[in-house]
Amino acid sequence: METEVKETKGQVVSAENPGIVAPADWQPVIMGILCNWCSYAGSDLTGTSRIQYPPNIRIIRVPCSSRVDPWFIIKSLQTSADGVLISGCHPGDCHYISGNYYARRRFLVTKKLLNFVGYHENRIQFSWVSAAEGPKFAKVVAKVTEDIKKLGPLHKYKKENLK
Amino acid sequence: MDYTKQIQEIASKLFAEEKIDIFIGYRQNAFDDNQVPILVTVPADVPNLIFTDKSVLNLTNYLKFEHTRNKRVGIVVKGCDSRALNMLLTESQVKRENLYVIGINCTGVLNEKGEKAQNCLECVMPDAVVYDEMIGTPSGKKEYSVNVDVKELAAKGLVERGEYFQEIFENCIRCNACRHSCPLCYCTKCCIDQESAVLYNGSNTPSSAFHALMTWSLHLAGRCVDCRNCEKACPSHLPLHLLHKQNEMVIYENFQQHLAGMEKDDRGAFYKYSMKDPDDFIM
Amino acid sequence: MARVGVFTCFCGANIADFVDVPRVVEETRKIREVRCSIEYKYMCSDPGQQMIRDAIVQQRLTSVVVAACSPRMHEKTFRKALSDAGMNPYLLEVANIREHSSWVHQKDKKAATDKAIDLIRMAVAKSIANEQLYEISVPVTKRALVIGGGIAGIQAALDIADARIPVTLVEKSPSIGGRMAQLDETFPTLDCSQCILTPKMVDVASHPYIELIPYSEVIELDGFVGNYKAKIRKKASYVNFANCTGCGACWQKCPVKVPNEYNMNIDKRKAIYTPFPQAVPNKPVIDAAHCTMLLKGKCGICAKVCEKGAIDFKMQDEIIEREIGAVVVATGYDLWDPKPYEEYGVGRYKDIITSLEFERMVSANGPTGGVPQRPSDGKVPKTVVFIKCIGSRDEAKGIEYCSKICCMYTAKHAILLHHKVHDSHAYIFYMDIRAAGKGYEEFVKKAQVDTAATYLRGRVSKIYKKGDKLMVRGEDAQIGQLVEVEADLVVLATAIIAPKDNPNLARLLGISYDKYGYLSEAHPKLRPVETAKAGIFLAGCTQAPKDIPDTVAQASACAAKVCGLFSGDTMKKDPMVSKVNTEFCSGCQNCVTVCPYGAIVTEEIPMGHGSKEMRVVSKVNEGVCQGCGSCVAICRSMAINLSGFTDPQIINEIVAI
Amino acid sequence: MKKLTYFPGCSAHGTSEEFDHTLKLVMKTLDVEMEEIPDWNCCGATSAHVMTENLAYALPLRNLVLAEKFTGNIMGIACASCYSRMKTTKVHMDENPELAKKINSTIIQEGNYTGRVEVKSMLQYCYEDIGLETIKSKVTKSLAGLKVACYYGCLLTRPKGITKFDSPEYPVSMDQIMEALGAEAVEFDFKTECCGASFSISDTEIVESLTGKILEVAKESGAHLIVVACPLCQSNLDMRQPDIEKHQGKSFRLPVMYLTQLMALAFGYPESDMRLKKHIVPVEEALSNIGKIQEPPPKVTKTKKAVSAESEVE
Repeated sequence: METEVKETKGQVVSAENPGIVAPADWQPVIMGILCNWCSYAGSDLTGTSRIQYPPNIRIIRVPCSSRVDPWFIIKSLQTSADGVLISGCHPGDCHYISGNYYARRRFLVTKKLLNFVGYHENRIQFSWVSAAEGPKFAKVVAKVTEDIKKLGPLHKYKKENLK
Repeated sequence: MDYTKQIQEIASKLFAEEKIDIFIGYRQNAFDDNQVPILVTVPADVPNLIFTDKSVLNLTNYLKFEHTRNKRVGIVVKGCDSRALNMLLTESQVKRENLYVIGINCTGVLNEKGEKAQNCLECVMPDAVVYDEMIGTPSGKKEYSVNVDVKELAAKGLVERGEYFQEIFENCIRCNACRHSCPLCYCTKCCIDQESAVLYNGSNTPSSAFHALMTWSLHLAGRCVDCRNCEKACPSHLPLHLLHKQNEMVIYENFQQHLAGMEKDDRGAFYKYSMKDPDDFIM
Repeated sequence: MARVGVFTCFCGANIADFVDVPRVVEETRKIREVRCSIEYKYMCSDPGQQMIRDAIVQQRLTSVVVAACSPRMHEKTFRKALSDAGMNPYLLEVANIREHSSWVHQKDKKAATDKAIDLIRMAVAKSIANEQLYEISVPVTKRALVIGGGIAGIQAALDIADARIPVTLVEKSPSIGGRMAQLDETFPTLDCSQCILTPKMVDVASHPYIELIPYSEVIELDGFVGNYKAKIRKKASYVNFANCTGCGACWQKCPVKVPNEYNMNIDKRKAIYTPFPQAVPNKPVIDAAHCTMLLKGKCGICAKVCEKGAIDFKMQDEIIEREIGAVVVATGYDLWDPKPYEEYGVGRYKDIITSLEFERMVSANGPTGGVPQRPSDGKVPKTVVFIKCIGSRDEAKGIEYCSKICCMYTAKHAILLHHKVHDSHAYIFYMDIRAAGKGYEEFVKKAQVDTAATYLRGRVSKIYKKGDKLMVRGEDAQIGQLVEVEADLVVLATAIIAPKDNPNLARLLGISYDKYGYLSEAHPKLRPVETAKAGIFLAGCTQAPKDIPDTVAQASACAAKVCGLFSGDTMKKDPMVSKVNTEFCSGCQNCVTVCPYGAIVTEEIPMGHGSKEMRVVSKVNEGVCQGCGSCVAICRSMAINLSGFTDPQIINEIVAI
Repeated sequence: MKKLTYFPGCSAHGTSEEFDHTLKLVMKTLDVEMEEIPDWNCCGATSAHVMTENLAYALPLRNLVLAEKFTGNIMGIACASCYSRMKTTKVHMDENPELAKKINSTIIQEGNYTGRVEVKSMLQYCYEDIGLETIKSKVTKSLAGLKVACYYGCLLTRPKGITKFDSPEYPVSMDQIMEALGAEAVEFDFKTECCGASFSISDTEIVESLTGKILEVAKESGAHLIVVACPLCQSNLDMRQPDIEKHQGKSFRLPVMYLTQLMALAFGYPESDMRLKKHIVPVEEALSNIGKIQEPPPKVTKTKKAVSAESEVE
């Protein structure tokens, strides 16, 4: 059961920790991990097509979605990120034949586990974006950004010794 | 459930026939209120062996230490333990030919309060799946049911659930007893102990506990057999099974009802895939 | 302490208009490890690259970050700049501030600038963990293995051999030539198939760079690109080829008659035989399944008449091993068995034949001397009905795909029928006419106009017997009426299917195949001749149905690929491959399971320094690894890392902001 | 004594009474006890399944439920249409127990469907459960000399996925039974061609052209009569023959008999039991061929044989 996201005028309340509020113009940081062959190429296409999307995402390039270890997600959420987007090739299109199928299993379990221990499920999102889907990439980023803006800042288990 | 006599007989026979160097079983502890593992190396110690419904621990954990490596070992396994053994065999950690496995068709063990343990109530496979010799009557595979605690927690709100786990992570003292007691945590060097500056800062804080326990439970996802050695070893009495049972539930419901260690050569849910795996959570 | 240089590009106005580059330079200069932060209009231009080269030398940089366009664009350019300055090229990181910032956040310069700074921060952090990497060079065995001696295999073998690369050509049957050797004339020019094929077959036999191993099969393939090891089983032919002169005395005297596969079983051959007169090699073999000497120990006539004493009944199968660098698979096709068409009376009526049977009949060296005959009574047919799409495009009885060549060869058959039997008439039932190809549509027109074949669009629903005729009942969809043709002979254009053995072969070679059994290419559009396994290529119908020109083109493409692969003594390979840290590897072998390329093997190493006890650990074959990182993410003890994308590199990126 | 639960269908009590009657005689000889389902209802053929799917299932389902009250494990069905509906329902209900439960509980009060009883046409029953050997052993009067064309119609072997019996295009079971009786089954291409039964009432012209073709090919094949195992086939081929002859100007005079009539005849029952008077085209002339053994056709010698798949030694 998910807690309703509270709409408060003038400020954003953290979905996980209602005691934490941020000003309405608060901007989240989203860590985007993209596979080189489909999604990273797709995001490049978004750029060459000059399709505009929210500037909150910070992109990391990996060869394949199967390179994504679940603790990249955990680590991101524990440091600066308020949300994570991982994107790979569509099923059947993996440059490395079967990588995204293995990744898909890990992603589902990780997402459900993090939700179980108290993260809103929208903080961890996944997409399949092909090298031709520039417009889709922009849409995906816009949606993820919007989702996470509603969830407010994330303070859970952030490293105490980090800035 | 009292198989003390049978086990002592088998152990004596194995020593007499020189089939084993070590026998791993249970013995009564000094205060006669609990059972502890015993590594019998001489036939004279065989009468110390015991097996009742207080034989709780998963002994396959002792196969990962140097004492037993490349020795011929006799070992007692219950249903859940045998699944762990299956995992160890599949992942090439023990050699089948070195083992003499006494499989118990278990009727469930007791918890500290003398009641039937929760994992036994929810057990899917009480019979040993790997054995050379079988004791007890097989009762067959049981229906899978979602863990009651997981179900209860999942019904709660996100914030409440988050606060519940916050307390767990705050109470973790990072002693690593859970890891040490887990038969499937046999890595030469645990990832948590490597390159600590980057991966894990090692300090005793909720965030480091969170990171360590999350990583640990994801490394056991699709492999954990629910023996609960970890929980028994935890000095803070943390309900560690919640994490494992949550993962097990997700895996069972989404990946062709996968359960760890049920079959030989099944490497666990993360090392295979199906075209039919759920895709609707991905945009 | 790391010394990083940051080089921010304006990209003309592309970046500078939407990102505040001076602020980027100022901010990035504050990063602890950054020694210099420089901006320039076009970093990729010669002066821009020169700035990088100078800074590397002057500032003694340990890594370089270029903030510019996508690394997919200019990563190679800048790596070369590093090399030129004497620095390992893999110490470069590119921060993509054009595609990922200036072009997509054109309305908010502050946000775009902030993002650009963050992206550079991440790249700087990653670059600190970068290691010096070196291109992997894999030695290459310059010999190609071609499996299958049809026109595809012949063409590939000749093209490769002409480039002075040795080729081993393995053919399953006693002679090369394949399906094309069974054809009479070929569409759309009606060249005689034998006339254009046999010279090529002879070339194969006499080519100094081609080793022909007929009557044999590949049974094992180990290794990886450039370094395969193949085992070939040469079936016992019971004829010593070295002594045999091919005089033919043996088969003339052999008393055992066996259905002749070459002539689609229309006539008989002997138990010792050469498949056809122009066979290459033109040496007979003994069919062990039918020879009475081998079966019962009686006869031996062939041995008696052979003056050279070439017959050896004690001959055994032989295993030949070859070290090779690349494989071309050209195993051709089979034909679909039309048995499920029971409503046509297939199997009950002798006068219903398949197209290849018809092809043999009209062939000059065929069993009926080039004039078609009714199998039932030997009469020359006057009215012949051809039915297309038998099995093709038929989900209920056959397969879904189009066999591609039937439209053309049926038109050819109509023309050939007219040539051979002048007062004959052809009726052709078709679903569509697919004649895409040079001269193909004109050829069909020729069949329709010059030959006056009657094309009827529609399916045949029933064939029944009336006297000694076959009544063919079908629909003419263009006039919407039922038609009945009284035929002397019915010819079924049966579908092309993948060879039955393909799945076995695919498993043996470690490549994939589709649901029909066709071997799968690496990419349907852009890599149609390669398989997903490096160094194995596909030619001809083994990949999908195709006609002779397409087959030959694909075979030559295979040859070009093989020659490219063999162009140096070693192959150069990106160093972005996985590496095992054996100290941490616990030998669970889960990485072996998930690797899609079979690049991970196991090895035994001592338990500790100087220990006699051994333990098993994983080992990556750098030649095979493609660098996906699947193994890295599943390795619990983090014993495997992927060069260029190591855990510390990625974690550095994550924690940098 | 074998037990068979019997579903006669409406025509067995009317137009195809001779089928029903001879079937009972044959089964008696073959030692099969037929138990007719009491209070059976319409199978819903031709009308129900074009109207509503659930009704089309409900009607046969009730009969299946009733059949389960008997000890026999097989429900034998005389009429091909009834067989088709019953078998289709059984297959679909077994595939979809949820739907079966729903229909069962909404409409049928007689009990719950379990799927225990197998559904077979009488042809299938004779062929699979009694067997050619048993049939052969009961023959007292061989039908040698009689040439028959076996007509299966559209429903006895089709659709393949439902019936799972014999070939859908060129079945041979009835031919083999005929040969067991001593008759010669001629090669007949129109075994499963459409007779136009669906247009029986609405457009007889179509029926005549389709049926005429079947008769023509049967005649061409040299048969003395046509054998059928379906009442609708029988009535279409028999009843329409005079009209077809008149309209098409051809002469067939091909009697159309039930499989069971010929079986009864071969098992030694008198001709009077065949109810031959019910036939429109007289059968006596055709039956007079029984016993007249013709010269066997000259055997093709080995050397003249066109092509043989076997190898041979000269």
